Amino acid sequence: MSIMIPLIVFSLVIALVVRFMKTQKAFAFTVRLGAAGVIVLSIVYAVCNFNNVVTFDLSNYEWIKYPVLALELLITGYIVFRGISSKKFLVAIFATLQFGLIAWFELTQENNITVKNDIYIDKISLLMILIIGVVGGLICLYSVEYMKAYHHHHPEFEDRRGFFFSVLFLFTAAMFGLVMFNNMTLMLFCWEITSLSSFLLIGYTKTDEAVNNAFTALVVNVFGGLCFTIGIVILGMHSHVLDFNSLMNLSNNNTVVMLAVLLIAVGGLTKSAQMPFSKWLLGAMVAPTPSSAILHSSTMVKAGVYLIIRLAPLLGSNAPGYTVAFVGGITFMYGAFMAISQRDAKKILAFSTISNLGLIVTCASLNTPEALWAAIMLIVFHAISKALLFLTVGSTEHQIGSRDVESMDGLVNVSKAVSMCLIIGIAGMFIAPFGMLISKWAAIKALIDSGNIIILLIVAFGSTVTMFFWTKWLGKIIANAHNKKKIDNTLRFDEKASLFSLSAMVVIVCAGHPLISKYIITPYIQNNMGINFSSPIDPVATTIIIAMMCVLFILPLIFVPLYHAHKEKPSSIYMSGENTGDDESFHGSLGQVQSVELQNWYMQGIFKEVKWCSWASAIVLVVGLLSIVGGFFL
Amino acid sequence: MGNRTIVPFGPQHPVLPEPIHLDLVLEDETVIEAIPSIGFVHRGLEKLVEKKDFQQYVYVAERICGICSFMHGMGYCMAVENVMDLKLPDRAEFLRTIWAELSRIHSHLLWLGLLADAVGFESLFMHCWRLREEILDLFDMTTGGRVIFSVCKVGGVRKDIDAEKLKKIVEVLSNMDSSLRSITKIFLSDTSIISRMSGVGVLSPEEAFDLGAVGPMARASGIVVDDRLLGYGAYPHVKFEVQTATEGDCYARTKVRINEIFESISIIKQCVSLMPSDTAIDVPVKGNPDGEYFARLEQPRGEVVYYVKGNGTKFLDRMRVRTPTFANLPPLLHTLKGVDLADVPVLVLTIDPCISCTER
Amino acid sequence: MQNFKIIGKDDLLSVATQMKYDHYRLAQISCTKKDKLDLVYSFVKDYDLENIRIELEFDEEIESISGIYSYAFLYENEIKELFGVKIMRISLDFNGTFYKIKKTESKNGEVAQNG
Amino acid sequence: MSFFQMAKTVLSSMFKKPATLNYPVKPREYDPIVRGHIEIEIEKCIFCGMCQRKCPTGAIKVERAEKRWAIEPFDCIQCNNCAESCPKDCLHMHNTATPANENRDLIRDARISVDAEDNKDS
Amino acid sequence: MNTVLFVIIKILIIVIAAPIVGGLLSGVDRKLSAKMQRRKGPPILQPFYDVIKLFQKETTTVNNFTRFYVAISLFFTIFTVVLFCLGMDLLLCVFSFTLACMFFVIAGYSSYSPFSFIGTERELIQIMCYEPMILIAAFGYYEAAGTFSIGGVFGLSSPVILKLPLIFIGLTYILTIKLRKSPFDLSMSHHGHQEIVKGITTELTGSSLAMVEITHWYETIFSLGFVYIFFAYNTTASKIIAAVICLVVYFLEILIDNTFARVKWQSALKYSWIITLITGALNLLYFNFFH
Amino acid sequence: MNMIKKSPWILHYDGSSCNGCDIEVLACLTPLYDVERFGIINTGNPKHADILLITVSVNEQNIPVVKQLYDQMPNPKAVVAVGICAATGGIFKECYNVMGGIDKVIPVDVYVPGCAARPESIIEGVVKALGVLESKRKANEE
Repeated sequence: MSIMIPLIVFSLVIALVVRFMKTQKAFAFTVRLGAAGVIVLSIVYAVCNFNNVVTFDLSNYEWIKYPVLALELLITGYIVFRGISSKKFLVAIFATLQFGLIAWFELTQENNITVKNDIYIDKISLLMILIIGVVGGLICLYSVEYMKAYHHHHPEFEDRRGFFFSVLFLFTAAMFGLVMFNNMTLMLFCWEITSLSSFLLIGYTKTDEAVNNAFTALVVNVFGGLCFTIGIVILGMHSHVLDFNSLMNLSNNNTVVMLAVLLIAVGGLTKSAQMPFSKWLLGAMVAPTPSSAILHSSTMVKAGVYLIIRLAPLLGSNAPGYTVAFVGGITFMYGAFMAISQRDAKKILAFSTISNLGLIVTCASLNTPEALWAAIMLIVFHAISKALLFLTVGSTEHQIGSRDVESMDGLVNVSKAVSMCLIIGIAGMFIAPFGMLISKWAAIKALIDSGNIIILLIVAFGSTVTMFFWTKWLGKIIANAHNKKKIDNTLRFDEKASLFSLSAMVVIVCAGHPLISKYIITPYIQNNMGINFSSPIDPVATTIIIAMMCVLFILPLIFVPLYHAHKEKPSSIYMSGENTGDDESFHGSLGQVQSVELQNWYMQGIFKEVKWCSWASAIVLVVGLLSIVGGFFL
Repeated sequence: MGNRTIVPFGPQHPVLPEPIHLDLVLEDETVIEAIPSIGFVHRGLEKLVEKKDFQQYVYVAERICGICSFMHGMGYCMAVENVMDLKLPDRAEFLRTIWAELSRIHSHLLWLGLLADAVGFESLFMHCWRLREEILDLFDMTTGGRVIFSVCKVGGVRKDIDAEKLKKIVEVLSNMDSSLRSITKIFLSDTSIISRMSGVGVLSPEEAFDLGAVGPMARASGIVVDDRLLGYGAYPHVKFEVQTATEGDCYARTKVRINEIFESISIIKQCVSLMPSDTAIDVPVKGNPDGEYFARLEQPRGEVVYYVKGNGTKFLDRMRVRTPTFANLPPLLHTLKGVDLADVPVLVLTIDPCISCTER
Repeated sequence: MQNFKIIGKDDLLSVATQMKYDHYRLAQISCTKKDKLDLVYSFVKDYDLENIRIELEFDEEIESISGIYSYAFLYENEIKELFGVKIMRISLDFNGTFYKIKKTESKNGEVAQNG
Repeated sequence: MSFFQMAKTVLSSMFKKPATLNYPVKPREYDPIVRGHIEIEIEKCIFCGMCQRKCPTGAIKVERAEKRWAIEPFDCIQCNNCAESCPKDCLHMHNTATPANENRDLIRDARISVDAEDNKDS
Repeated sequence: MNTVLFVIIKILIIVIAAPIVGGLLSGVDRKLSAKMQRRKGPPILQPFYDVIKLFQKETTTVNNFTRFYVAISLFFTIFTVVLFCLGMDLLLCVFSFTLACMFFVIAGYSSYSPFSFIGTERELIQIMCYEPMILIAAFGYYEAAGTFSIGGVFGLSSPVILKLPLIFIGLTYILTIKLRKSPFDLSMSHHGHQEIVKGITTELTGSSLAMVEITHWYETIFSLGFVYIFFAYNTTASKIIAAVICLVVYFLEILIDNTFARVKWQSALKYSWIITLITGALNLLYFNFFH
Repeated sequence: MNMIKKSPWILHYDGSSCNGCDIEVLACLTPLYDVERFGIINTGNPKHADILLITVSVNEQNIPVVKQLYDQMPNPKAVVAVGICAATGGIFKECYNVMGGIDKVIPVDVYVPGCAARPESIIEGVVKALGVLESKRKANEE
């Protein structure tokens, strides 16, 4: 039990303490302390346990399931109460069903099942702990000043910061638990806490829209939880297995087991917002930015893919494997296509998150070493880059008063720091030597080798589209516009600290990806699959990539002195000869001075959200049904 | 607002042969609104009648526009001749008609070339202009000028075309026929061009009337109007058909103009064969114009209206010209809405704009 | 010789409406400035030309017919700018920026005489 | 669907001689009727001033007293009006254009001797 | 030590020879186009005259960064060509090439000039048009050659084209976009008259513009290199045939350039994706099921 | 080695013209005259151009445009005034809205006469302008 104390309990304590704080100073102190603690503890923990797999058996603590059940009852009660009072009966029904099922199962059926290693912390768990601890901690740190400014900008919302921070830390604790538990029932418990935190944070502002979206998220997540529960119950009753370690040893030819695996995978798909469940993630963007960053992009949605990675040994070339891979592929393309037509930065990030999670899901479900390597790499890079992007968008919003991509033109003239972070974040998401691309490369290799041509095609188109919307955003930021636009843009220490550390992490992790691969991912895969495996990117290519990276950072340094030595004659912009002189306006037709406005393309005619959403959902459902029918009953 | 692209289009712009300015409001690449601004070519030629006498003014009228230069001179002369009640010798009328129709061919070929250029088809542009040079050589041979002929005068024409040169004209036109047909066929049948023109800038007959379209623009929308049927010049003596189309889009306008080229060739051939043997090419002009008259004639771009008001002195009171492009601007602005930026040059071209005519 | 039908300025709108109803097209609007402003509206139906003349004092105002013939706004802006005819309620009024001619001249009324 | 409509024209053009006149290398021969610039036979001129009055651009200056006839070539629109109105038929339209010049104040004065004028042109 | 020296010399040769060949090809292109239009056309060396002139001219700039982005774009294009010619990983080449294109696009964005901006958006659309096909061609190559390494092509006993005929067709279609030939010269055209003036290069002058031109020469080499690896295998004759086929493809592109009107972006996107899907998917699926 | 003589790129601006000279400038590009033989390209973009070809005089509204275009051209640059209107205003000289020759707005290096100027004259004018460019470049270097 002792190993849980440092991480989970610390977070819980902070969550509890901060709930009853009132003043800004108190918040700042406690949250900073909490954030620093979480970061340090997770690093220390990771370093200490780096070379050994930590296992722990709770068989001596049989009683623990009663408090857990009680807490679950509490949660279910709360959800049912909120559901009924807001007339969202579906939520209440799902929650009740789930609790009934799990309570029945645990109280009457579970006794004859032996669970070994309730806690099992291997390399991938360790990696997740690091992500949750470091990225999550930085996000918490960031949120101190952010929330202060948030309430300053939005006086119309009730200031419930104590509650906000408290849920944030509660969630962190739950996430730690989620990645540590090997026992599925305990994992399910953490799973529900994360769903609940998500619900609470989305509804933070208590506006109608927020509450509605919160319920959408809850309904999907509780539905996922229900699927998860059914899966657990089936596994428990049919195969007498309740932990992942044993699950892996089951044969993947057994129809009932595979059905249970598919159900658990559906749970994972809901949490990671795959088609057709992806709508909730977009709604979640109404929440304050730190919660979007921590819950809806870097950690909580990763719980879904983490689950699928855990299930990976049972997936692969079978019906659930194909289904999940296909769902991931379609989601990847759908997310990328839809991001084109968005102009709200957070919406873009949300769609891109959905899209990338799709790719991760696809990779995880292929169950080949290369694919798994790619999936885990993607999780790492995505978590860092997305967290950075979300936080930077939050800062940008506070500086220019909008998170519309179109109003970010010339951001580089307004705030160098923020735009640098934004550029690094965007670059991290798709530009060649950066991390996401390396993982995508591995994913592509894995896809070709496993012969998934359809998904391969989807990836080819999806990545191209991805490039389109990121580049146009990047273009807006670096545009040489609105030189005169100056805004008071003092970044607070907390914001700076977290933005800069995340930016540095994007670069460092990318440059150091061979190390991550060598010391974390490869051992995990070797261990898990029992094969000899090395990084899919060959060393020469890795060297070239790192060289490219260095060049990208060195070239500007070479050019700077050259520029100072050789100044070009400034010239006005070509405006068909109608310039007024300030490069931002021209003489209009009616004799007025007309300012030039340049807006990116959104192609909303082609990329209609509703149309594509229904098509993608339909395809996913049809393929899912077909494969279930084909795989299980034929 | 704030979410739309607003860009200046012109006055200096590679696809605009002449300066005109449009404030283009775009969404993606679709034009939401186009507000025109003219005046870059406004010189004030109508007022120049007060400084040049009515005979000298022919040279100014010719320079209202360098493409349909001859037709401007001719229209002005027609108006003055009507005020002064002059009856021209038949040969002068036939010569004028030949030059007018040659001008039409040259103008339409020029336009076809520019159209090809606007849709990004450079080689076709080159071939069109190569053919056009053959017509210009005919001008060089018969009038001594490639662009501005200076052959019209009040009371007739200043140069005769002798039989040999008339034969040469027919010969050149006949030789051109096959290459002309193969070039124009490309415009009418090549899928890549059709995809740029078909369905772009559709103007229904009702809209064409409501917006006051004239010339090929109106004819392409199915309105049968051709001022040559008014019976000026030698047109009463020759047979020709008014070319119309029904689609009302850029493709229809191209089709109409291409058919007009062949119609013009036939008119010229008829004129040459019907050419009166009487050698008088002008009548003496006595006195000064007194009175007013509206002359209308069909330019390559459509109907031009000349209004002349004399007061008995050699300086006119008022000379007014309403050129076809002026009338075709409203349909242009109407059709610009909702097209792509890439279509803007194509659409601007399909009215065959002549800004120097428009602004004078 | 052609006919010029002289009407009063108040009849303009009704005459224009009638013309439009009869399917006439507005061929042009022109102005001649002597001791009075002499406005000529020409309407064309096929090959038929109708001219309508209105005589105005310099400071008299006249209604725009751009509500009836939408494309009249071009002609009206033109004569408004070049001759200083006071035309009211043009649908798209450039307010003297149609041709953007040199403004200094308009002070002494020079510009108002050209066109 | 018909693509490559142009291919025939384009490919056959490749094997034809270019239509290019090769102008500066090969001087252009003009038809005699072509209007290039006005020349005067000064010895025939009676300085009546008819050409000056008829000229639409006022390019011709005639000073009867000084027996001076001059033309501003950068004002002349080559309309041939002066030649047609000359009572003594001493003005002629030549078919070569005035050369392009870096200086536009190039008044051709008929009193200047022919040699000097040639020097000035070149 | 010797091998290192050898590689360095090789790189130098590639860096110097590629633009010369590219420039000559561009000169031939202009001459042939002129012939097709019944003109005499410029001298073959004209592209070099143009570029040298641009270097001799004054460089003006609308901001301090544009030229820098263009330079990076050039750098990575050279980098790509070097990687390609050294026979490295094909996918890496594609990625590095995309990076180069990206910097070019960013150069277009940075000026905040109307026509440059619209050109940039179109350029992005164009990248979106051709990128899937290039990726799929790389995938196909991997399946056919068993490796992503370009050098591996010379170890094959039969050319890749036999296994990827459809992908080759798709690739030649897409090359029209990369070589900026009509009908796909949306973003910046070599021809004079376009509705967006000169697209991305509108604001570039002097040496910046010259760099873009040189980038284009390298791009030409890279594009034709892609064609080359479809035909070359371990015989000497095949290498010569492959080079000849590259020239034939280039001629075909010139012919297409002169026989098509420019399409709009909608059609460009639609047709190139449809072609990509048909050729790429069919070929890959066929290959996967039968080999 | 000075390449500007081998690759002069032109920008054509049509002032308050009658179109006559403009279409002749365009005609220079076409097969019969084909100025691309001399490396001349009609760029349509002041920033790429070496020679500004202005056909015909300017009016009030054109003055800022012409100045702007001239300013945007990088050095060395030359201006060729095509047609007599561009030199003196020609037949439009007396119009109230015409300013007369281009040289009232920007310095002109070569004048091409003619109404309308013939393509041969225009080619001749451009060739003359090349000499001007050459000497301007030399002056710049010194």
